Amino acid sequence: MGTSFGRGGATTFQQDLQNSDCIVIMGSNMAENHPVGFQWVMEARERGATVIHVDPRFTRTSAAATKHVPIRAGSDIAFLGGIIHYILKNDRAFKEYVVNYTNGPVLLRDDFKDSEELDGFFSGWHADKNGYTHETWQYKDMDTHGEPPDTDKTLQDPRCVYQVLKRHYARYTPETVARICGTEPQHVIDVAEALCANSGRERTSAFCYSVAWTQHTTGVQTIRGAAIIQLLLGNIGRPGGGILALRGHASIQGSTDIPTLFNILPGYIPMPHAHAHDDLKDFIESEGAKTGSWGNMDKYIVSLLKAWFGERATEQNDFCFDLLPRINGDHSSYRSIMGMLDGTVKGFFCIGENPAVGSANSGLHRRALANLEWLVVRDFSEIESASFWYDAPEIESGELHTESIPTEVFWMPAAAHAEKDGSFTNTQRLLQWHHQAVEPKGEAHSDLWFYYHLGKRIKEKIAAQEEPFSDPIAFLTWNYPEKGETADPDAQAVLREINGWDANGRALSDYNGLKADGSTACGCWIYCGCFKDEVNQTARRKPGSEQSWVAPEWAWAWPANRRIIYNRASADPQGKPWSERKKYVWWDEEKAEWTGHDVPDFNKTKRPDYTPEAGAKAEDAIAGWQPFVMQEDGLGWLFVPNGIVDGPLPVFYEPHESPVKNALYSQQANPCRQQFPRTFNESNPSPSDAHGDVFPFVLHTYRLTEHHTAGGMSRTVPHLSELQPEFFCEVSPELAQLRGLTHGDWATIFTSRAVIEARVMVTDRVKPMRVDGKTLHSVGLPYHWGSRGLVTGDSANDLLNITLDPNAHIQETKGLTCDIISGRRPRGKDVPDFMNAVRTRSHLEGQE
Amino acid sequence: MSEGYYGRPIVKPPTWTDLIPTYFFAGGLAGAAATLAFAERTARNDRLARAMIFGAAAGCAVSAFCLIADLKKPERFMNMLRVVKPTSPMSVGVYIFSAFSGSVFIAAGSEITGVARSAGRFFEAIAGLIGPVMSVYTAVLVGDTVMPAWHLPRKTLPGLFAATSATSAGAWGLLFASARDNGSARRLALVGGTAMVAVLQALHHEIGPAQAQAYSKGEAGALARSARLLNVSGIVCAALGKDSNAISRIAGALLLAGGLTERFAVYRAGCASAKDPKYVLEAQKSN
Amino acid sequence: MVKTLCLGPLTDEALRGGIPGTNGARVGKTMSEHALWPVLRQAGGKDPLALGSAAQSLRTADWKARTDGAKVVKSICPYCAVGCGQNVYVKDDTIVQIEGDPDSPISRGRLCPKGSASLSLIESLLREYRVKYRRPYGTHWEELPLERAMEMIADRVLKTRRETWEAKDDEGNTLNRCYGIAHLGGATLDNEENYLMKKLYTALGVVQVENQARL
Amino acid sequence: MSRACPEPVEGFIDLTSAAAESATYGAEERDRMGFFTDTTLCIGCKACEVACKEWNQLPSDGYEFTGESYDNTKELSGNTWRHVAFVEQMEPERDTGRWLMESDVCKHCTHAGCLDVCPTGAIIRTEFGTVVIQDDICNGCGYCVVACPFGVIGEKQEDHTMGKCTLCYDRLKVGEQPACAKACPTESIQYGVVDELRERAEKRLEKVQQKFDGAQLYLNDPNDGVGGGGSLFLLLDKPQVYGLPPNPIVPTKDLPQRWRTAGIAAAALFGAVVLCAVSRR
Repeated sequence: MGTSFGRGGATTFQQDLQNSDCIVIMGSNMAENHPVGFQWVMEARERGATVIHVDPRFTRTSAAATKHVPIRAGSDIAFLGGIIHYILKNDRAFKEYVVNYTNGPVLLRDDFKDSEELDGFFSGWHADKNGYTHETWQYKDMDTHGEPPDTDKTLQDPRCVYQVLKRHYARYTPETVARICGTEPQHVIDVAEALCANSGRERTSAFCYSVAWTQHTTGVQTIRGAAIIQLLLGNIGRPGGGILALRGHASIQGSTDIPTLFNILPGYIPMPHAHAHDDLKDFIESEGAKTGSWGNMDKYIVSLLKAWFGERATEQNDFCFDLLPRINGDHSSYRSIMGMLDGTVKGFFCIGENPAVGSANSGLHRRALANLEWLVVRDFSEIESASFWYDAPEIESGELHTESIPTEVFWMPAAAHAEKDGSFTNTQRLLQWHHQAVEPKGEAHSDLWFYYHLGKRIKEKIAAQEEPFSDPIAFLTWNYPEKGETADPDAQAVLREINGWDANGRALSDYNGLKADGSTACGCWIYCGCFKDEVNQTARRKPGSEQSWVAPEWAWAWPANRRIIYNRASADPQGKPWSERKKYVWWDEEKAEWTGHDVPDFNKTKRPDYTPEAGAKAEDAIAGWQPFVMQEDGLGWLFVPNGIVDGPLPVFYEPHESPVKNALYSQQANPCRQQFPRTFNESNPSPSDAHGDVFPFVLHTYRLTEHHTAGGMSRTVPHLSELQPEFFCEVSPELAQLRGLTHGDWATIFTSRAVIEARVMVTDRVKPMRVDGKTLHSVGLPYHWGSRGLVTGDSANDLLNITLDPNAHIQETKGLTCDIISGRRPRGKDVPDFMNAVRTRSHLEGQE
Repeated sequence: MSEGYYGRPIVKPPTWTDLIPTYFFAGGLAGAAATLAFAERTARNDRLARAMIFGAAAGCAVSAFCLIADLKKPERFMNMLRVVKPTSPMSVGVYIFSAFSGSVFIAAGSEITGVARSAGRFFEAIAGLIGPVMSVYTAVLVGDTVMPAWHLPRKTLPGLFAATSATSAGAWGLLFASARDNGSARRLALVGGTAMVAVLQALHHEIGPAQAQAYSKGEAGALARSARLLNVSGIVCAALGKDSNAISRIAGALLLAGGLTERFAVYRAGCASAKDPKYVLEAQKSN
Repeated sequence: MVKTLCLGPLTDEALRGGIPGTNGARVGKTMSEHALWPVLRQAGGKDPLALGSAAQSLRTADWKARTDGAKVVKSICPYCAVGCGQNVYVKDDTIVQIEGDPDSPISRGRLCPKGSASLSLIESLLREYRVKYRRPYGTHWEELPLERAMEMIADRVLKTRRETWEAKDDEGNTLNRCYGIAHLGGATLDNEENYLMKKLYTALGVVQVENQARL
Repeated sequence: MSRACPEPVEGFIDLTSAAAESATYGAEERDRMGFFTDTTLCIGCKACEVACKEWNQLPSDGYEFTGESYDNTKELSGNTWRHVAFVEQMEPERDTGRWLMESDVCKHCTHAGCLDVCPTGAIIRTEFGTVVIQDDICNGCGYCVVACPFGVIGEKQEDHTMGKCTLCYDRLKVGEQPACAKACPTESIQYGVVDELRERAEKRLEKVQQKFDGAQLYLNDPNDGVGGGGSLFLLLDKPQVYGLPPNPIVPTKDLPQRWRTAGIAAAALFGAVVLCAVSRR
């Protein structure tokens, strides 16, 4: 979404779903995984909204929806393409919105070639580098950076984005899409029509998605597909519209905003790159933008450096920019795992996460953990990532031996949420403070305590001895008030640093107050304002019943407490609401400011007819009718010229492992996908390969309401464990018959990575698909189990392969291939024998 | 899919153990025995009266044990006396049983020790009068449940309990009194035993063939068939063995076993009618 | 007279059995009324069938929600990202209940099964409270004092950092990083925790910092 | 005040209506409270089951995979006071269908069999018109178990008393709603004054009847065999599909006749004994 609209967060908030006239839930099992958020979908349904669930399985979400459309796992881009095809072919786009708020009218370079012309590739493909260069994807005549591009407001020019889009999607007809997705053409038409009928001035539609979109080798492009639909139909920035990303962990949005991610610094500032950024100036020039909010990159990065290095960061020393480490490629967790296997990564912190059962190809992860020098695991109980050295399946099978595992393991007890102060950022970008209720028992401490005291110790040690490159540690500001006997650092003080302060040390009230001269400090510019007026805004708890439905005084949302972002688009170009029914933010001519139910996501006093002067910088370069203030051109991007590696438009590719051939292009899978071919991470052959029929069934993994992720927070809880006590696989009666599977009995499921067993759940809710004239069966696996806890079982993640989306480096878990047979799996030494036979059968020995 | 919800019971079978049918047996025996004791005493047949009051006492002792031991919290047995609940046959039954067994124990104690003879006779009379209620109230108790096999035979189940009690009491007399003295007991056993067969027939008729399966199939059916065999042979022996102590005793033993088995048959039928939802569904269809 | 009518074995347990939070506080009227043998209360006329008040025990009469009078601490559910509001009820430094916060405009007091089980998560019998240590090639867990563990971890970090420090790449570009340490986790943690982690790791030169956002 | 007017049942049972029983609390009597469980809103999340167990501090009922759709709780029991039933009804083409989900609970009947038969007074009608087992009194006789037409009550294995939903009596006393209703994310479980819930249920049925085939109310009729429930349900199929009795009747309904028949049988027994004793001479 970042590439389409400018920010990576959900564009709307959960309560706003009640205003939707049509909700499409796709790539998400919202009723099961976000039941409490789902109340707003039910609210909309009861008000008469159409609720559509597009999903391979008939789930609890499908049961509550007004329509369920089954499609094959991994065919989402084709389905979304079918909707776009329908909108364009029948001229159903919200033209006024498209012409003014999106880059639909913008002309592209003449040398741009679409994937339709190059059989699955765009222009700029370099087979030798397995990647694209982006020059040909640029706007026409944009050699001078920052000048407004050429446009055709009639949308007729064959080089304009709108026409390019039309040609790109010409082949995604309902019939073709239905053939790819294994569904009926009428379903495609019905969903498209429901969206079109419920969009426009008077009505709005929303999309909800989760990891069944992101966990694909084409994850980012799938979301792009929805973004294109929502921009064409004019549903972004408006009440009841938007795209709601539903995230699965309490602070997963927060851990991206304040990233525990390799490639960004707080507030989505890129990590400096080894080649590109020599000094601060270079960095700001190459990573910032001239126009739009990223035009203020200097203010954001300098304030961050001031927050981190305090007095030691001065204009003379580039505010210590040189002290930041540099990245030079992918350093995501899967890369680190390979590093552990190769011996380059020696120490590992595993904090509230359980890769030994929770990560894709968890067997490979366990082997990696067994090759470390030291490992720190912090959790509530002894999870599989701490116990692998004596109870991993590989120990049982004799592939690993406890006595030969060098890893030194520190397991440390962590504090639970009610035992510490802090804030979570939820799925709608809302920071909510949770207060400490009791002290944690024994040696349990918050992770804040752990990192604070670890940092303190390291700083002391550095002061006492010679270390290479000790300055960043020595200079690092690390002064937080300590509380009580346990010397817990004050979490509010940390939040205040995140918020930042001005030259006088007063808490800043929003990011417009940030300076590039080193007079302000701010730990995360998008969170600036969360400690406004020296008040912890995230702890605000004015009851929802005592305020408007937007509830602006409950906690605090980034950016600047806005609940729907890009909300300038809820008014027409002149600043008037599109309709009375969908009124949200509008221009008040009398007061000469933007006003409405939410904080306007726009310069409050910028007139709707404001036209930037030539050479205007940053936000001044955004016109009064351009709602997407983060983008350089202030527009929603139907076509993405920058910031995405695998193409400016979504293209349908088969999953990395698929039992069928790509019906649209001879290019089978995403050519840019990131692969890690090696022993224990072999890929199942797909049809174009030899032996593509060895793994004939589609495998996908998912969660159940009753458990949480890999089970670390639910398999220890009796009241949850009893509700779903055993690992099971969901199969259709047809597949059960084909493979002789008995309901309630055991089945053995295997890929080229692993073999596991599960109880069989034969259900009519799973339907074999007809894909391109061929019957396709699927095996569904909830992935909550492991070797420890009140209820145990094999880990579905053992089966997965590590192959990633090239943009987000997210693995494909929602569409792989497998085989299934009746009965229990081999045990002990028989496991490697079985796996060798499987690998031989699929001729994988030489794959490394 | 099986009937109802995955074939699961709609109503719950009893949490009771086999002590409960044993109680029905012992309590029923005690009730009828006390009445026979009273009747024989009035008829000046002290020997049979003595055997019967001891039979009643033995039945009461077993009953008391079964009742208390079957509680999941026996230490709270006394909570039964917290309230008097006319809506609860068990509450009513507890007071019936208390009055009855109290009277029986006094009468039997007096009979053994010779102490307070007149009081003993008085309480024996009381026990004799309460006896039939003691024998039959358990039919109300089980009838007042939602087990179709117990709930539906509204008219016949008390009769079955009365007949079974009579048979068992008579059998006790056959077993523990000499052929010379046990004429009344023999007649009671014959009348009761015959009535049992007839009432069972009527019971099947009352609840209809679908519901009667609870009585005729499975463990309940097997028990019922055994009970019938025991009863019929007991009746034959009782009829033939008028002058033989040995045959009388055999008859007594057969009929006691038959009565006990019949109690278990009825008990199991009730459980079976709860475990398979078809009985509840069938019953509520016709309602 | 009343005393003799108290059926010892019947009411003893009821008298003793207080539930947490009620502290045996009993109003005189309740005491005398409920201590009376229920049969007599029945005879009193209001409830002749003993289906209502006459059969009520003393404990029942005093029975009140354990959250009554507890301190309410405002919290947020630790499971998924819906962000439901939670009220944590505390008595005598112990959490007695966690349930939905009706004030939250997102959740309106509701919780899913996981959120509803938050207290069981915190109080899980499988939770542990002492550091455990497994030495290289070890076959069992050992005890290790927290202080010692912290010291050892700090030493390991610096040692690995020293050993795997990358100042420049092959082409002479600055790297300034430690490639021998990696981190995983953060999506279940607080923003403040993520912030300190990222800050410390970046200062250490650790770039391989990742969390569930990608998983 | 809740004054449902049930059809008179014979004999002394006339007196046993929820209202009459609540009235024994005199001035402390409250409106009759209950549940309306609207299955058209249920998403089968089982929050009710967990919230109930957390509040009432009930243990798990064991970790057994049933294969009965997503229901591993199986039934209401001594330790499970809310139970979500799952019934899969897919259309023949299987693109769509219904997945029925229903959160079952104690019905808090107007004529409650368990309450009637409890010999110790452990089960009482409260001032809220609800039916509660007092676990400090219950001696585990088990009579209530077999007197419940819905199979609600079971033994609590740890303390050997019988257990079932109390409608969170302790919470009601301090003005809180029951834990399950509070947790329910989609308002499938609604708590309120029974009379109002009945009205709401009627209106809701009217609204959903066109949309949901087979929608029907369950236990909303004060003239049914249990005098109507304190827990009402809106179902999408026949009650038995969810494991509910289609036509439940309180077992005590014909108790007076039973005593009468038993009296005749006892008299016959007495007569038979006397006859046997007399016929010798």
